[in-house]
Amino acid sequence: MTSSETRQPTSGTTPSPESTWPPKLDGWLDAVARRATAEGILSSILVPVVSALAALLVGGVLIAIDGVNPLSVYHAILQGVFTKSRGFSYTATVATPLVLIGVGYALAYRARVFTIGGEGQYLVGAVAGTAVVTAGGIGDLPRVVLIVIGLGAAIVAGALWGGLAGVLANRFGASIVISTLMLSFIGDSLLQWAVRDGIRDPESYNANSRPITAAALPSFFGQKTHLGFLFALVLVPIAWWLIRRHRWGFRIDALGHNPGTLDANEFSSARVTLSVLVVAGGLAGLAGMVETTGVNIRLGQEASVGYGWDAIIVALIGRLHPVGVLIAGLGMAGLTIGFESAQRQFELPSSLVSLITAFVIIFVVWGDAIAARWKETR
Amino acid sequence: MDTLFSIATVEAGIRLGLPVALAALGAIINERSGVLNLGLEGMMLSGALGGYIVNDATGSPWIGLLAGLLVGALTGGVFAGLVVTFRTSQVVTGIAFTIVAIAATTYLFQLRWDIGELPPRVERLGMWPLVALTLVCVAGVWFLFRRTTLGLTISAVGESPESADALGYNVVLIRWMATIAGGALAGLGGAVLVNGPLGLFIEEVTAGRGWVALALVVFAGWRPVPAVAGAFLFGLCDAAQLRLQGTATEVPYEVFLALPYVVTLIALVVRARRSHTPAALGDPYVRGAA
Amino acid sequence: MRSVSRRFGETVALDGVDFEARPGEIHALLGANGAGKTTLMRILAGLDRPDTGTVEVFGQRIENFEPGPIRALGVALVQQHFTLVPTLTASENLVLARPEGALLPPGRTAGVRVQKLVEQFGLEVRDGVPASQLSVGERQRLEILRALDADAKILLLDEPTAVLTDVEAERLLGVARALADQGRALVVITHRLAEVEACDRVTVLREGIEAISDGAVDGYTRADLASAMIGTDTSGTITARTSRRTQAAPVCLRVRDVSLGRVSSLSLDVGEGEIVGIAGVDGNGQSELEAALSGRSAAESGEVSISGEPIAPGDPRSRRGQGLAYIPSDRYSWGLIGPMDLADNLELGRVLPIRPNRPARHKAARPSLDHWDVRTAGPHARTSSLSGGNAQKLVLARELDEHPSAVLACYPTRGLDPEAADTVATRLVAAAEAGCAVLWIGAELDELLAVSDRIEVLYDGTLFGPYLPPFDRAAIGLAMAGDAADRARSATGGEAGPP
Amino acid sequence: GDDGDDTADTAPATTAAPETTAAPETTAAPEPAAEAPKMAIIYSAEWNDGSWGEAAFDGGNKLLADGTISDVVMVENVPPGAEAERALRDFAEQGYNPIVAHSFNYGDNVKTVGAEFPDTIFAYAGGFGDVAGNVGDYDQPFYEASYLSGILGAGATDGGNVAGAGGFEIPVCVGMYHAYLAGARELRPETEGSFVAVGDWIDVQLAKEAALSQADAGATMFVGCGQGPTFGQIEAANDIGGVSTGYVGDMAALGESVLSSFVWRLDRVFEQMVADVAAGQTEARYYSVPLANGGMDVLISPGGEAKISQEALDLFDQRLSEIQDGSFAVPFVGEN
Ligand SMILES: Nc1ncnc2c1ncn2[C@@H]1O[C@H](COP(=O)(O)OP(=O)(O)OP(=O)(O)O)[C@@H](O)[C@H]1O
Ligand SMILES: Nc1ncnc2c1ncn2[C@@H]1O[C@H](COP(=O)(O)OP(=O)(O)OP(=O)(O)O)[C@@H](O)[C@H]1O
Ligand SMILES: [Mg+2]
Ligand SMILES: [Mg+2]
Repeated sequence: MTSSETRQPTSGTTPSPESTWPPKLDGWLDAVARRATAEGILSSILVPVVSALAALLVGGVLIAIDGVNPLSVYHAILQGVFTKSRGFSYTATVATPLVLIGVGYALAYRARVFTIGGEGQYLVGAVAGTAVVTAGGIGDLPRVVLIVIGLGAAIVAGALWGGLAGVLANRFGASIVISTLMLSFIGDSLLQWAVRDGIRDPESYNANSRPITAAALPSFFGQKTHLGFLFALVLVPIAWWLIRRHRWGFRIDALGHNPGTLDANEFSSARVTLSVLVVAGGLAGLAGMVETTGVNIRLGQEASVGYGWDAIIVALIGRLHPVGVLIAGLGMAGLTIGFESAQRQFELPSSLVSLITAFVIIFVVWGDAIAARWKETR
Repeated sequence: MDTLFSIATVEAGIRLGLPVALAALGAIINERSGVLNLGLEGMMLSGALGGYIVNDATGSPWIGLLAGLLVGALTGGVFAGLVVTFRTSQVVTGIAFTIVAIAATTYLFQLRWDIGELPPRVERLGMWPLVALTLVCVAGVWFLFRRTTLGLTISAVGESPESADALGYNVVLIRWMATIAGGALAGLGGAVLVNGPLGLFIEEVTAGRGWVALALVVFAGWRPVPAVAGAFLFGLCDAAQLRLQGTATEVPYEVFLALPYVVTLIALVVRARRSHTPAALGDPYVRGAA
Repeated sequence: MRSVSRRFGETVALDGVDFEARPGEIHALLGANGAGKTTLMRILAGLDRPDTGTVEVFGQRIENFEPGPIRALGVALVQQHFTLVPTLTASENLVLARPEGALLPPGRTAGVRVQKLVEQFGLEVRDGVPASQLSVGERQRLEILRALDADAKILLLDEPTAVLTDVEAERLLGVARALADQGRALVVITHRLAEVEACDRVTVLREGIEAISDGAVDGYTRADLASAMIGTDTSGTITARTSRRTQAAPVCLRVRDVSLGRVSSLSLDVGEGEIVGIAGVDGNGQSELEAALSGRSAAESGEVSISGEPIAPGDPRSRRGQGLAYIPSDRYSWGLIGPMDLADNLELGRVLPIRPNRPARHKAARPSLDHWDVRTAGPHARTSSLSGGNAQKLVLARELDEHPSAVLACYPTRGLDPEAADTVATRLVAAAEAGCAVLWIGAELDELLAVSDRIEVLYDGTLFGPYLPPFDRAAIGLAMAGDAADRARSATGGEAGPP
Repeated sequence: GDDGDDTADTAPATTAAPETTAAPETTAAPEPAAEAPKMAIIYSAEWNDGSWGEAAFDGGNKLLADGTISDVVMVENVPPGAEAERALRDFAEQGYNPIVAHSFNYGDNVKTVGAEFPDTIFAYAGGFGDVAGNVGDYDQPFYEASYLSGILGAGATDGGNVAGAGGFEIPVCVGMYHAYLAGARELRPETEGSFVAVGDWIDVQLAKEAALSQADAGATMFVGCGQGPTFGQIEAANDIGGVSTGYVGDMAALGESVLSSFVWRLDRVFEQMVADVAAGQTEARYYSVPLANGGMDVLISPGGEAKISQEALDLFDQRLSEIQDGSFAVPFVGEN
């Protein structure tokens, strides 16, 4: 068998003379994860909400400095999400890739597999899926078939891109944070080449793929929201069930808590690492294709809008729990939509808006850290 | 083809490599102490803006460089406060930090030069003083890790913080210092970009050089000399790539965009476990938790 | 140290302990696992702070419990676990501990410093290779050298001999004596009563309270100390088996020419119903043997099989299917998942593709927990909340409940109190008597003597033996110290049988 | 205007006027007719780029100041794709008409949203006559100005080749380069040239090195396309003492090498759209305002004239008037 190749780099040879208990932890992440399982649902909601509010407060000062009344801006944000006719469907649309990628991240982070490669997997998935559905001779297939093979190709491509990081980690001990970061940049270059040359629409003036109209995702509930949101909604309970009731979910958690024990008693931790990277990659790839076929008409140079990065934050704020990811994804999407709307209304500088959104992220992370420390000292 | 193998190509490679080399040196100090710095791009960009504004105000590119260094150090301090003292996730904080820096520099830049005002050209430094500066920095970093107790201490903190702690070293303080130093060099790199032969700032002027620098650090196995050599190598690749476009060679230029990252991945694989990754890279330190 | 107390949550590690170390003396600190010895020393070294109580060093009251200033007063602690920086060489580790200015000394000067220390104290270490490549003994010696290099007036040694051979341990105590004679104060933590005799004074801790406080060593017999440690009169060993197997049984666990790391070409058979003890000092290949036999790592060559079927490395579920139970040496690294609940831990290795819901899982776990007397709040409790003994019982419950055909038990009593250790041993003996092949890798010879049908000594990756009952304790002890290996080496034929 | 003396045009004052912020002028503007159209513009980068973005910003504000429109709303940094569609739709719903999407990457987005609002006129910067129903396109006849710059460039240098650069190899950029080369060849037929795609629209340093590599190969005349590439070309020309060209905006301030710039008079383009809307039109057009119709001003930088040979200046004037009266058409070559 191939087991000698897949075994953990550290196993066996240099055991510690003393058992360390509890095992070394990334304290902050552990605090986050622990709260997801047991202690205080309240604090898991309270901390991010209070932190986000604090960030918005600071943002409000900046808005006021810019000469606009922050209260009316925040009012416009709420309006943009809750009262504008398409507020909800926009929010759902933006949340879709965030949740799809975020659930993948959540699974990986539960296993303490620190991938940050969602963006690259998303792009690679979009490129592969688009390549397949815009390939010559395939356009005559029925729409359903086209959609399925397009999404399938995207999932496979994303999974391979993620799996590559897993193979590098298992075989060569390459750091997953670093390799997935590299693979994200490489994925972007791949996209640039693909739309400029590889799968370019020869008719198009600009660097674009052919239109994917034949494989466009239908919308559902007669809404502006495309079917992809349904995928995200379905994925959440599936992921939850996997974590709670499936062997694979058990292994993921076991890997996160103690790879040595998993290895010695249940399953090769290297293979669980690989599998979780493959699944997270596949979900990110799916997100890429869902966005291309659900929202856009074709794949262009600007396909990288950063969902793969934002989803990291969504996964963490969502406490690595699928339901949490859904809520955080919707929250983040709502913030995006609301700010967009307010930005249009008040003609705010775009840099100010991105500054405030970035503050929200930092404050939430910071708030978590403060809460964790406070818990520690008690 | 003769233009390809000319002194000019080499010089172009050096110019392109300088800012990246400095940022990579910063990241080395920073990461050898165990702090992963995904905020590097943001620190570079902050240093670039700081250097530009001060150069514009004082008319001295050297003071501009100093300002870039200080602004970089300041960003390093803020980052250290979050990840070292508050022990926030280094990955998320780093990414968010870069987002903040891009937004903040754009915002400030636009606040300073409103629409309709072209950003002024500032006094510039030639390539050779900057080469000298970079060589001084690389020698300094090399010296720090090879010849000084402080360097040994930083490495020890990145390798085994509990050991350093038990010996009475202040892990938090050393990580603070290393992160500030890392930010300072990254900021200097940004300032060198705008106060060097370019003499200009525009939004996101660093254009991803911080990420290349991060890749280089891994590629170089956290050693200063290979990192700087790598920076110049990639600079040379870019310079050559631009010169190749006229000729018949049809390598897509996206290959060159991806080159630093591909080579880093290959380096991760080829040098496998000898990659000298600081063992505690990315782990916050809490006494007694291990 | 005066009435020092320290609590960790519910655990009271120290409860009003007084402690003194005097110049020119070696002070032995004894206590069962978890008695609070390490905590006391960590406080004295500034790595931890007392909740109440005071600490004075040379008459100076410590207010600021930080390692730096206390080191400066001349207190050096050699911790129970290694604190060398693994990537640095011996000389670099020394420089890190006591820099001579802002610049590093040139390579040669640093090397000379190591050499001087080695000669001065007779503790041999290699320079020029990263500490991670040194042997356990070398690392321990380097730790001590590093402490001595600081010219410590008060030297605290936390279980320095635990990983050393007897010969090495004896040498170390000799060094300790020489240091005391130079006027230093030494504190040595140990579990070996024999070593106490080489000390001047003794303090015994039991559950955070002094059972013997600062007594002269001469005033106590070993039995006194042992009973002070464990609080009963039993001398702390496991009840010996009344009957042993004598006939050869059909081979169940077969090890053929296995090589991995330090272990080279090792062969061994364990028959059905037989307990084979592997004696030896830690670091002679036990961990590699454990890794290879448990299937955690693939052997570099050779084969392990159960009833003729080879064990597939990296596939614990099939190992379990073949009937090999595995009690790991380090239950927290290889046996249990602390943050998961007890029921989940019982399921390890036999999780169904689709698991029942949580209440059903908890219900299913209950009988097993009751049967093994795992004292806990219930199947929903986090495994990390278990005490050492109960954690071990949980491992046993999982591993032995399915009537395995072979058991690989690695230090199964490590960290347990005598009563718990006895329970574990009894259960393993019962398993053997039910026909199970048991391979018991142990460190405490008395324990192995009590339970084994046959003992082999592992020294430097090679087995010496077998030794059969009635056991010759002295011969086995010598073999553990490498005597048998020496003789085998000198006799070219390589005759390594029992005397 | 000290610089805009060569175009037969009305008010070149807008080109470098910093005082064009929207808010104060909204109130100060002559009271517009209540039914004057409201215009919206979205852009994929920042307005404050001294070039493409600023041209639209100025154009919109000029119409507002003129009272041609009653309101203008402008949003920057809207990436093409979903967000662009949200912005377009929002503006259409609020009754903005016409709606301008100021990047060639918005094509799909305007078509999608345009189909939902058949009574609103949309236009995007496609630049190749991509018109369908209420969705129009507007021209970027930069190559015409570039041709004239080429004449000036050749007249200000003793020899050497033409260097063209763009972020990517897109027709507008390539067309500018070829027109410049053709202009230069009018004076010096032996002139050669090269075009380089930097691979990025914002990386100035890389762009400058690209230009320097062309200088090494003998270029003395530089023409850039896109902010980063243009800044890079100008910087390189400054360094080697060559001549360069400002791109969509007066860039004389960026260095002594900037011989001429051209300003894109987008108010002229927007005017056409607004006029269509005011006339109740719902069919969009290819809004083309070539140089001949005042769609662009070619500005010779202060002090630039002194460097240019009289022959070149004469030819420049001649070609300019020929272009304006339609007797000469600058050839467009969109592919390299
Ligand atoms: N950081 C900590 N957090 C919680 N409990 C702790 C901590 N450190 C020690 N303890 C507990 O305090 C008690 C005393 O521990 P200590 O390490 O001092 O024992 P010891 O006498 O050195 O034991 P051993 O012989 O096993 O080394 C134990 O119950 C231990 O679990
Ligand atoms: N590092 C630790 N962190 C938190 N709690 C701990 C730690 N170590 C021990 N404990 C707690 O302290 C209690 C006593 O643990 P310890 O292992 O010292 O028990 P013990 O007396 O040795 O029991 P046993 O005889 O079963 O081994 C347990 O309830 C355990 O949960
Ligand atoms: Mg201890
Ligand atoms: Mg115990």
